[in-house]
Amino acid sequence: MADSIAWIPGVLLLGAAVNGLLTLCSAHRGGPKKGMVIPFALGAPWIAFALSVMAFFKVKGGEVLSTSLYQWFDGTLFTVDVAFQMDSLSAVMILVVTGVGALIHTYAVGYMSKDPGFGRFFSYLNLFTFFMSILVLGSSPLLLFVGWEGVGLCSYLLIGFWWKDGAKAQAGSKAFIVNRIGDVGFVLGVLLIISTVAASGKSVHDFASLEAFATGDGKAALESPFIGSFSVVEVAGFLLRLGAFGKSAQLPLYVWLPDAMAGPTPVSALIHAATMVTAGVYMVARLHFLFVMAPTAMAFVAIVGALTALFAATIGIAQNDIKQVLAYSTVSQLGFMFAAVGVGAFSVGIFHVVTHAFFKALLFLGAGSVIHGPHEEQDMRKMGGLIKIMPITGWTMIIGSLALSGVPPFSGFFSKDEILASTLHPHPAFPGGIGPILYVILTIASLCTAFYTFRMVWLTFFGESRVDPEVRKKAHESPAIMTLPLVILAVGAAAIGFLGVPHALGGHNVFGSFVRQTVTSEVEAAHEGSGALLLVGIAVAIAILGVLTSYWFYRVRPSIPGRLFAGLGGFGRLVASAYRVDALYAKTIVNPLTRSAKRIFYEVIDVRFVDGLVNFFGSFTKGLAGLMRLFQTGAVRTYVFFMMIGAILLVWSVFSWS
Amino acid sequence: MDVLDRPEGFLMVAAVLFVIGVVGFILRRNLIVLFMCVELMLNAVNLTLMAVARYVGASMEGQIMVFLVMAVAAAETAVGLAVVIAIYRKRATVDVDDMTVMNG
Amino acid sequence: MTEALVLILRPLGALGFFMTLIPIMIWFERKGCAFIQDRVGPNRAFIPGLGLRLAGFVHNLADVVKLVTKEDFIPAFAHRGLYIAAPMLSMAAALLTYAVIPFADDLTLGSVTFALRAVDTDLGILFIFAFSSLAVYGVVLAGYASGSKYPLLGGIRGTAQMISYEVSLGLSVMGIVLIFGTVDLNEICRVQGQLLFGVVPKWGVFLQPVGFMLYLFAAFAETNRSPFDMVEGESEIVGFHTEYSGTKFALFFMGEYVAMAIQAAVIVTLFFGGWQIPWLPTSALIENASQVLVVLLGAIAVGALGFGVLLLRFHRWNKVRWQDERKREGIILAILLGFGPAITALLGLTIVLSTDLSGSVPNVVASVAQFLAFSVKVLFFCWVFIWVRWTLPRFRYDQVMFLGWKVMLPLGLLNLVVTAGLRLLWL
Amino acid sequence: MESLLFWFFSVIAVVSAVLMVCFRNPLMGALSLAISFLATAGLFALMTGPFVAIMQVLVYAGAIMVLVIFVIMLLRADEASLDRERIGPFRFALGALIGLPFGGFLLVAVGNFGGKVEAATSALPPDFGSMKSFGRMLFNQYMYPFEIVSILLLVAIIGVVVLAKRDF
Repeated sequence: MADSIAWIPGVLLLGAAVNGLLTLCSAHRGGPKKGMVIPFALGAPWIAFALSVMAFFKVKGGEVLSTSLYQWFDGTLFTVDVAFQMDSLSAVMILVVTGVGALIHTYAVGYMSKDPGFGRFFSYLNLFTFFMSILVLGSSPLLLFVGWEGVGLCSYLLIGFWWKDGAKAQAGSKAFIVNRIGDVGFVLGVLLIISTVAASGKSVHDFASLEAFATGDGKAALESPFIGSFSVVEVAGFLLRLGAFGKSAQLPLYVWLPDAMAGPTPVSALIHAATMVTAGVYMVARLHFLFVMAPTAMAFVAIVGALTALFAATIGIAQNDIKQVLAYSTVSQLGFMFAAVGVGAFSVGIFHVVTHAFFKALLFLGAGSVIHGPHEEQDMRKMGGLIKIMPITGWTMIIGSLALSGVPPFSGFFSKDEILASTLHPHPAFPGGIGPILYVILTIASLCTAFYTFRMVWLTFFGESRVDPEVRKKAHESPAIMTLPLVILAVGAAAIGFLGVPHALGGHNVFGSFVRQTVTSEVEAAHEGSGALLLVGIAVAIAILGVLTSYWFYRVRPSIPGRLFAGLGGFGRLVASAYRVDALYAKTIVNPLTRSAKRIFYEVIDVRFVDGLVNFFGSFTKGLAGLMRLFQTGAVRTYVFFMMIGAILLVWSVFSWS
Repeated sequence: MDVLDRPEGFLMVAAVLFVIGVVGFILRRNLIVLFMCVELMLNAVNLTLMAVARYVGASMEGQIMVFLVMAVAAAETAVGLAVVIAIYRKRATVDVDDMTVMNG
Repeated sequence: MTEALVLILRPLGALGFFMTLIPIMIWFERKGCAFIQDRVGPNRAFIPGLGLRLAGFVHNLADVVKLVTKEDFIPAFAHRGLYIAAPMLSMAAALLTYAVIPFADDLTLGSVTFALRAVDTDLGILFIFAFSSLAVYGVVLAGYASGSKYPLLGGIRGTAQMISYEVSLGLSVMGIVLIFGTVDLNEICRVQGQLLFGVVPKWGVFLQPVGFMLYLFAAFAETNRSPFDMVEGESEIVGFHTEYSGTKFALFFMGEYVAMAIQAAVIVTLFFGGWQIPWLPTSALIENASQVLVVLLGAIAVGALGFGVLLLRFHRWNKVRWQDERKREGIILAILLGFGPAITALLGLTIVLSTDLSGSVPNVVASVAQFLAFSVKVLFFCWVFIWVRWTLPRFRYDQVMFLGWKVMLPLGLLNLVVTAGLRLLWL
Repeated sequence: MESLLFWFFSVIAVVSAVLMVCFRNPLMGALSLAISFLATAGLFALMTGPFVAIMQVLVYAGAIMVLVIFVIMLLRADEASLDRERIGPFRFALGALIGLPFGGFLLVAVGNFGGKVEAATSALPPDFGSMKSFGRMLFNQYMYPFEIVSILLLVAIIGVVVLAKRDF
């Protein structure tokens, strides 16, 4: 029992509960003392990480850990236990969640040290980690959904952490609402699968049995046509993907993620870069056995992923806010992951999730450190030359940038290279020609990636300092508790890629084969050994081209960007304003919705019908009461009089009875 | 036949007392008198309980019941009189016809 | 026929006993007060012709004459009916209570057993409480019917006090009831004839010292005696019977003394063994009737002789002629109360020594002895009532209420709980 | 002999109850009621319930009615409402309207009672109604009602204290 993996979410929940209670109990004193919060705030994720590592070594030995706590509910056709399982896929994810999570917790202790909501922050953050572990370890789609919704809630709470600022509170709401749209799809997809399972009368309670069902008995049922020519599994796949798009910020539901940067930077690092947003990828990988049965849905996903990658990358070029650059970069990288899982290279997608978690968390934390140093400045145009002031932050961020750009031998190179390579070997059921198109789009996107990443580096850390002299005097390197996680993450970002050295470069892709213990499908197997030296060369060239171009633009000839921007005219402004997608949504969806809600639901249904009904009952009751109040004189003797009349009638009726 | 061998005598006395209580309750306006009418009715019921238990069931349960009713009546009187005093302090009257705050 | 006679005689006898106590207590009160205040006390009234003063006893007779012959005055603003009824109620409530107090153990004459108390019931204490609680009516109605503010205030105060102390009174007795396991007073007396640890008589006062103290205080308050005489309280408020005079006042006055006497009897019964002669239970008394009689008569003879000598000495006025009433009175009294009884007792003694007691005589002897023991005890407690009155100052009204509700009631509850706990342990 | 007592007590009980309703002075009413209660106690005693009879005297006459009288005197309520309370013919008719049929029904019901129920007089045990058997029954069979009643009394005490202390 003591080594049960249930302890991983257990300790996290304990941390969240203790911190939450401390905060609640000391609300009138402005929050608990930091000294009381920190042991639980840091203890919970680090202990969880240690437990995860211990569990990982068991999984590495080929074991699948599982534990069941209690029966959640029993719908005669469908039973759900609160049970956890850990196979290789979960193990990878939980290591990322707890490991990177623990580092970011540590960093946040320094980052949030002066914030009055310290206790509240860590109770949320621990709660988030708890739900994330539920999501990753949960043994059934419904438990996964619990975690899925839980992390959404925590994301909402943390984006709007400084809720006194209206814009930030609204950003939280936006994230929540956009996620709901996706979640509807997810719920419908899960229900569709459950109903199919239930209709077949088979007993399915976790992923393993669901997989057995999908590949065995239920294959025919799942592939039977459902809407038009689309089979059940196709429709379910579409719906589930919708959920993944919402959670993982893909076109067209990505709009919440840039706004989510309103939260504290550790939140952006943990939730909106490293863990939660990758939940969609994890979910697709987890349910891979369903998706491989739905090639149309997969192709759709791959295309959407690739387009998102390019789309967000172009926006990233024109952003001046350092966190916005990283946010769009995250959207773009998530697009890469979706392209990977879309073409059926699930392990590759997961590999990118892992490497991305490291370098993007590093970049976000570095950005936080940068923002923290020159005192809450996020605009890159007001930075420059910071490498002298904050060398640790600077050099670690450069390592992260190299990894993001895909420069060898840093981690991003290996994962991205594999994604590019796998697009050329898509799912066999795909329409022909899609593979090369995806490859081209993603190559352009990675060029853009390298460009905007180093644009950020040059603008922030090199060149003339554009920092306000007053602020500059106070600018300083962050304390050790913040830089230490940066260094650890930098080491990870630099080295983690060697777990997945492809065969083309003479490696063994240890990571890929580990994940394939779980993700076992023919489509996945097709990618084994894909990729050629030529493709590796192209990828390296593209990355270095992007870096050099940005060096040329922002170090050698700083006037070029301005002229180029002017030359592009309207298109430039369009890109700078993120293609005005928000305005478009506002015009096409949000405004019509609110207006129709007001016109139809408020003015007609609510005011006329609902209120009318309520008013009718009210006035009816009032009228009746007006009649009855004639008897309610308030004088006791009247009551007694009526009572006695009743008594006489009663006695009389008893007489006439007998 | 001796009146003490049958319950009817006691029951009739009880009935008469009860009716007197009811009529008094309807006739009088003084809150304290109403209160006493209620006590009278309780007493009549006690008499009935005693008589029926004694002559029909030949058991002492009626006496137990009367005992309990007495205890409850004592509690009721204490609370009721406290209420009367409170009302009097507030309104300077114990006339129930003046107490129609609860009218509809 | 005999039964009917007994039925009538028993209440009458008891009534006579308590009515007789009234003049004795009044005499006690006056002489005791004088003694405590270092005065002579009333000694002026005398019987015309004979010239007997009887050490102030005649004042009682004079009082009676005075009160009865006074004008029966009813104030114009008084409520007539209630005004007349109140003193009667007061007296009646006081007199009703005596009914269950046993004067001696059941007396067996031949084959018939008589209970030596007015009403032969086992309700005992409850009966006393039930009817002593009616005494409040007298106070309330007197205050109300007088139609005057001050008696009304006195009446309200008295009511509040009596209601308050009735609670403590009841509670303090519950311990005794728990220990003796009965409310029948005769039973309680019988149990008190046993010995505690073989030495001490099993009297209530030894088993329930706290209960006894509480009962004593509550009894003082219940009878409106000092230091709880709020009802009168001459120094601060006029009493409930301010408007009364003549016979009606006399009724109140007598009611108070009767209540006192009965409370003394109850105290004796509950806490001091009642009719029990210490270490001599009824059976022992009956077995050794002749010895008892000898001791009794001897004691009477010696006592009466001593009393006669004392009276003579007391009346031996120097340089006073024989014709002087005071000297003559001394001699007459000495003969009547001293030497006469002494000679009678000696005669009786010789008869007793020469014959054997048989039949029902030992039983009668035992009852008489017990009755005498009871009377002595009751008289002592009557004296205690008077003694306290002339020794202690009066409480203030709020102090009375404080003592009643916040000291005695909790103490009574505690006493009850502790007693119940000990009883549980011992059983 | 004893049936004479029955008539004695019954007449007193009924007459004083009537007086209670008729006296305009509530204090006189309270006194009449106390007398009625005492008479009822006598009826209880006739029904072999000496303990209950004594409790009736102790609780009703000795405590409840004293409390009522005490409150009447405290309020001087008789004077406050005396001059206004007049029982007019309408109210009297109302009382008769309720009282006569109700009383009639009840008396008829009691009269029918005799023909249907066999009175069980001979089977009374010797200790019927005595305090000992009463206590045995109360504390064995009727323990819970007894306890609940005691809690009720406690609640009443507290309630009264609160009511009396509150300043309205």
